[in-house]
Amino acid sequence: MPVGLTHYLVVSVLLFCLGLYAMLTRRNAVAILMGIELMLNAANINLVAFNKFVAPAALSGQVFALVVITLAACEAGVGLALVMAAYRNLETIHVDEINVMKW
Amino acid sequence: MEVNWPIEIARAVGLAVTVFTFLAVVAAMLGVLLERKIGGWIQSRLGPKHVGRQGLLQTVADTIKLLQKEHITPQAADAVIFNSAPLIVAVAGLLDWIVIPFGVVHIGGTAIPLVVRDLNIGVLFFAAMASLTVVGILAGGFASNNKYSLLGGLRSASQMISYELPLATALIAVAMQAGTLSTVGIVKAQDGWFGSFAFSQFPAFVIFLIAATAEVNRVPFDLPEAESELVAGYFSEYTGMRFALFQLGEYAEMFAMAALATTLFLGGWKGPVLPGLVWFLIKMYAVVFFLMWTRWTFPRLRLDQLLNLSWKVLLPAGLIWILLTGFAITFLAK
Amino acid sequence: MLNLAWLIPLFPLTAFVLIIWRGRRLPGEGAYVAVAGMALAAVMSIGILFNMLGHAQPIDMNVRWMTLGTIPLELGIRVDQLTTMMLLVVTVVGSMIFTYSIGYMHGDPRYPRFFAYLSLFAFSMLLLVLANNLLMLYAGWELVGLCSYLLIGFYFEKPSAARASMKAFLTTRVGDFFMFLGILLIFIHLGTFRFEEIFAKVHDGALKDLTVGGWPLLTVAAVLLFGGAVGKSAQVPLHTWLPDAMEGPTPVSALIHAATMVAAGVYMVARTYTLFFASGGQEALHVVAWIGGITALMAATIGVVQDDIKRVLAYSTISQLGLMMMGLGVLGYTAGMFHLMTHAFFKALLFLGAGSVIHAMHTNDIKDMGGLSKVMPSTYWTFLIGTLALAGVFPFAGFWSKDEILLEAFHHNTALFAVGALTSFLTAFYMFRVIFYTFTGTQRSHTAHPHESPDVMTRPLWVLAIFSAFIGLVGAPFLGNPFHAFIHFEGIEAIPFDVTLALGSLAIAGAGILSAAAVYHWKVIPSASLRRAAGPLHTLVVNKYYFDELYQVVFVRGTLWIGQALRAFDVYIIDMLVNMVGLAGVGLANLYGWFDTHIVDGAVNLVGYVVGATGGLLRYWQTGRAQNYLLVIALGVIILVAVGLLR
Amino acid sequence: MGEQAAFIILSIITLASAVVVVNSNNVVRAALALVPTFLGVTGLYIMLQAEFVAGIQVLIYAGAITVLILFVIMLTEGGTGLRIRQRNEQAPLGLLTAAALAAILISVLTRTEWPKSTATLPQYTASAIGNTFLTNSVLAFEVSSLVLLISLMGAIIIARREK
Repeated sequence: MPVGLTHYLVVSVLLFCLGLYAMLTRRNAVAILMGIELMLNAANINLVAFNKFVAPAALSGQVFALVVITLAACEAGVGLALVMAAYRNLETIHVDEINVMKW
Repeated sequence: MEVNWPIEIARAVGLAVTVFTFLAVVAAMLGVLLERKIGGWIQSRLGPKHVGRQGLLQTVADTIKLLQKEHITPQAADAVIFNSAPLIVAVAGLLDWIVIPFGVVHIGGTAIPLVVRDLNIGVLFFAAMASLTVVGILAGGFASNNKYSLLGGLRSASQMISYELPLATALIAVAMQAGTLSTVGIVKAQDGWFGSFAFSQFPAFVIFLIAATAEVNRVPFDLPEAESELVAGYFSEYTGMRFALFQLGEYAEMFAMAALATTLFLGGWKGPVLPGLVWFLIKMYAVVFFLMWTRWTFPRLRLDQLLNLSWKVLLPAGLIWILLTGFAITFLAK
Repeated sequence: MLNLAWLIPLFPLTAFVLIIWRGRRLPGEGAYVAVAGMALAAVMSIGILFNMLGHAQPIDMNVRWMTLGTIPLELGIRVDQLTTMMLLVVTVVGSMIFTYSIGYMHGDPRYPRFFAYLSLFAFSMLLLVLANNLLMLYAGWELVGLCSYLLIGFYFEKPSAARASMKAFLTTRVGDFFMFLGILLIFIHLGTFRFEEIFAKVHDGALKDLTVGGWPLLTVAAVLLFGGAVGKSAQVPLHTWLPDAMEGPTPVSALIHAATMVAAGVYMVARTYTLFFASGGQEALHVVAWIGGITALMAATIGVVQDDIKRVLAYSTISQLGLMMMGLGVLGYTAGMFHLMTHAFFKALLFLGAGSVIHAMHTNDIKDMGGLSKVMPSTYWTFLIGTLALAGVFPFAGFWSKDEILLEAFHHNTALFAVGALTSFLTAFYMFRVIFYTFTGTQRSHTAHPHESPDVMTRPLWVLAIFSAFIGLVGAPFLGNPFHAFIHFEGIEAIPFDVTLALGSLAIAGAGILSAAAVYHWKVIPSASLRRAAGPLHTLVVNKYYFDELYQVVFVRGTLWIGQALRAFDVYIIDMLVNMVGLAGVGLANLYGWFDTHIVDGAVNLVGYVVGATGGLLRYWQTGRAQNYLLVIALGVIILVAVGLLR
Repeated sequence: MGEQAAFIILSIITLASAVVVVNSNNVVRAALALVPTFLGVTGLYIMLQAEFVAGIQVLIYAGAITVLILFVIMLTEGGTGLRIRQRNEQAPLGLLTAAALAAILISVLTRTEWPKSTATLPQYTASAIGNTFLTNSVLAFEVSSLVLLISLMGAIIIARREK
């Protein structure tokens, strides 16, 4: 059986759910960001795979994969800056301990 | 496009082994010797003199010594990361060589470039591999569980991330003029002595040389390993072969940068009379000599000066140069 | 060459900018730059003169500056014979005075600034002279006024100088206001600022039948314009600023208050002479002539009793300006302009000579001087030449021009001829009074140690002396009166030279000189007895006809009184109204405050309480942790997809 | 045959190291495990003939984002969090949810008939991507560059020490 679209999608789903798991359960904000990166990668695999198997001529899948990578870089930069700021001001990066807005 | 995977992998491994062995052993060892000799020459000393004729075998002796030494893993270190970090650096440094074309051979009228893989994203590949080194350095610096190592690792990370951008701008400008990302294609696009991009892309050349020096952590940008401040920075806890691997990775990286400079700006293997490989080596060693020259001439920069140079000088200059190149391509060439 | 005339004002302007910018770092601390700018302008002006003598056509150049609505505002220059003469006077006399200032102002703490102001002044004056429309002329006019303010108040540490500059500025502003009204009047009715178009339209009979408040419009406009000239040229009743303006440095007095700026008024009247000439029955010209005549005589009488050398010259200036106005008023267009030119040279000379004397003596009072002819020969001889020229002695410059004015007056208005003759007599008298007090006899001050001034000051004196001596020959009848051929007004017949009258005027001047000599040199008649004989007239003259006091009472006190009255109105009526409004507001606010605290706040508090209570119940649903929410979202997705699959 | 082998190896590398990322109690190890994950995904891209995307993936993800994450870890807690609880109290439920979602999604995927195309990708995609970016997808290009700029400024402002 040649490697087809579904195989890639399954890998992508597994990667996505691993990322989701990290997001749901990790306490460390940086670890949550890493989970998000995994999910974005999973989405990118989808985009590139669909591009190859469904619409090879248009290349929009690869284009949007690149856009997603760009946005991931932005997200990582801003997210990590937020983590830094939180660490400086609250001395913790555990999301369940950050509760200054809670009454 | 169907790919015959086993053959492909076997071919890659075979080429890699030969080329890497050559590079690792010959180029790096020769490089160390060269470095010490040139340093001695510039500082009016003799350099290594005792092992072999005129100290020619000094590096061999050093290597043997390093191989024999005990490998020590500090107790407080994170052993897995500590032990794998030199490998990352060395492998990333060697992977750069995949896209470097050394020359060209003529077989039955067709010219076959001497390159491991002529990737159509060659330059991008090079930049990607070069950027991997920093992961190893950061990991090594962290895993040593030593303040100096950690500081060296952090400095290295900020420095390499900062200088990757001007380096990329220089690469982009060249790729724009050549119209391709393939290294072979870029060499082919340079025609004759004055067709080499060192002339038409002079600002990019300058930016590339500065950024490359910083990227391989050499003086005057050697803050991550600054002996006098950080006791060799991220590899101060390393001994024996792993220390040698770090060194190997660095020298491989430095030679790779020199080779890329040769490919992108100096016309690669092209040149009259002599075979392509010889020309390539001449040019590459000229760049290597230049790098060594700067190392023994300039003092080290301060960290803020280093970052200012990258973000406030090189990056804007690179972006402006890309803009100008774009204008030139759009309005002058047609 | 004429096409490049617009460059002339730019030289001093460049000098001004350079000096303001670089100041003391320039060669000669800026002085050389200023002199160079002026000299270049002078060279170009001389070039233009030769072009005009070579019968070049006058030119009129325009550029559009901006458009206000549909009204185009233009910048333009006009170079004709009149302009050429003024350019020559301004630049040549200006160059001399600039050079002289290098020596006179030496060591002043604000030396570069002085030259910057001088250059700015020269620029403004040249702009005024070159203007081809009323708007630009007005701009130059006001700039000149500004420079005059700055330069009179140059020693602003002295309260008197500061006051004098203020006075000059405000007094001339009164005249400028009238002039502005005149310009607007003309513009509203003719729709253009350009002289050429205005003159053409007036010549074609426009405005002829229009009236303003029962007066013929043309006359009103001309008289309003003349109002500006009255202010700028210090005619009665706006002359009081000029004597006070002597607080400025002497070169400034020479440049602004003798040679050029005050001549701007005369120039303006000459420039717009068509309007005056066309006014019904030449009424406007009669106004000009009588104002000029009264000014001339009045200032001359005051000049006789002044002891301050610069004030004597100032009153002499007023008197001579009055004479020019009178000349213009009695249809002596050429004569007035001729006198303007000669006067510029010899009055500048006299002022600079006076400056030289003051430089040596450190006092202005002629009664403290005496016997200076031996100590300062150059100053003495040049001053004497200037005096002779002013007194109108053959063959010096003043003789020819003054004689022409008297000739015109004799032919057109005999009463004014008498005024002019009396003025001439008085002029000769008071000028030689100065000469005798200052240069002859023995020195009366024992503290001063006079010495001759440096070359950089005496050389301009000699140049101006040569001009003063011989410039009059351009109007000499035995040379064919080339000046008349150069500048004349279409429609006025030239009046032939009259030897008898010339001899008469010479005799009047001689009489003035002799009587001065009798009183002050030979002392045949003691001056004290003269004072007694004059009686109340002397008191009147010494107090300058009480003009300053009159203005003090009428305008200053009046303004203060009005201010007091307005203040009382403000304090007692307006403030009371405001206070009442305030009280009413406070009362209303109290009422509203009660409403606010008890009813509005009650409602708000009720809402708040209800929301708080509900929130207290609901807040247990909100953990505030994103991961909980995310889990719920994921579960929701699972349920949705599962439902979709099972359906 | 070789293709399947490559795919399986790459998938295993990717997923295994992703499991390390998710599971490791040592944040630094988790971050370092991101590198093989990303490289595995890169391999998948190469198999999908998206060389350019692969290059960018290595450059941005492995080279930049990982380093950034490591950097921040070292500036905040470093490796000191080993003895701290790394998971919150909803870990079992989260695991269950993720697994359920994976199962459901896979079942959906395998049932769906994708509208497959027989066309092939262009040989050299870099320039084609460039053209697409400046023609059809120019809006995405512009927006992402704007987002980049703004996030650059935002990151600087947020992370800067207040005076």
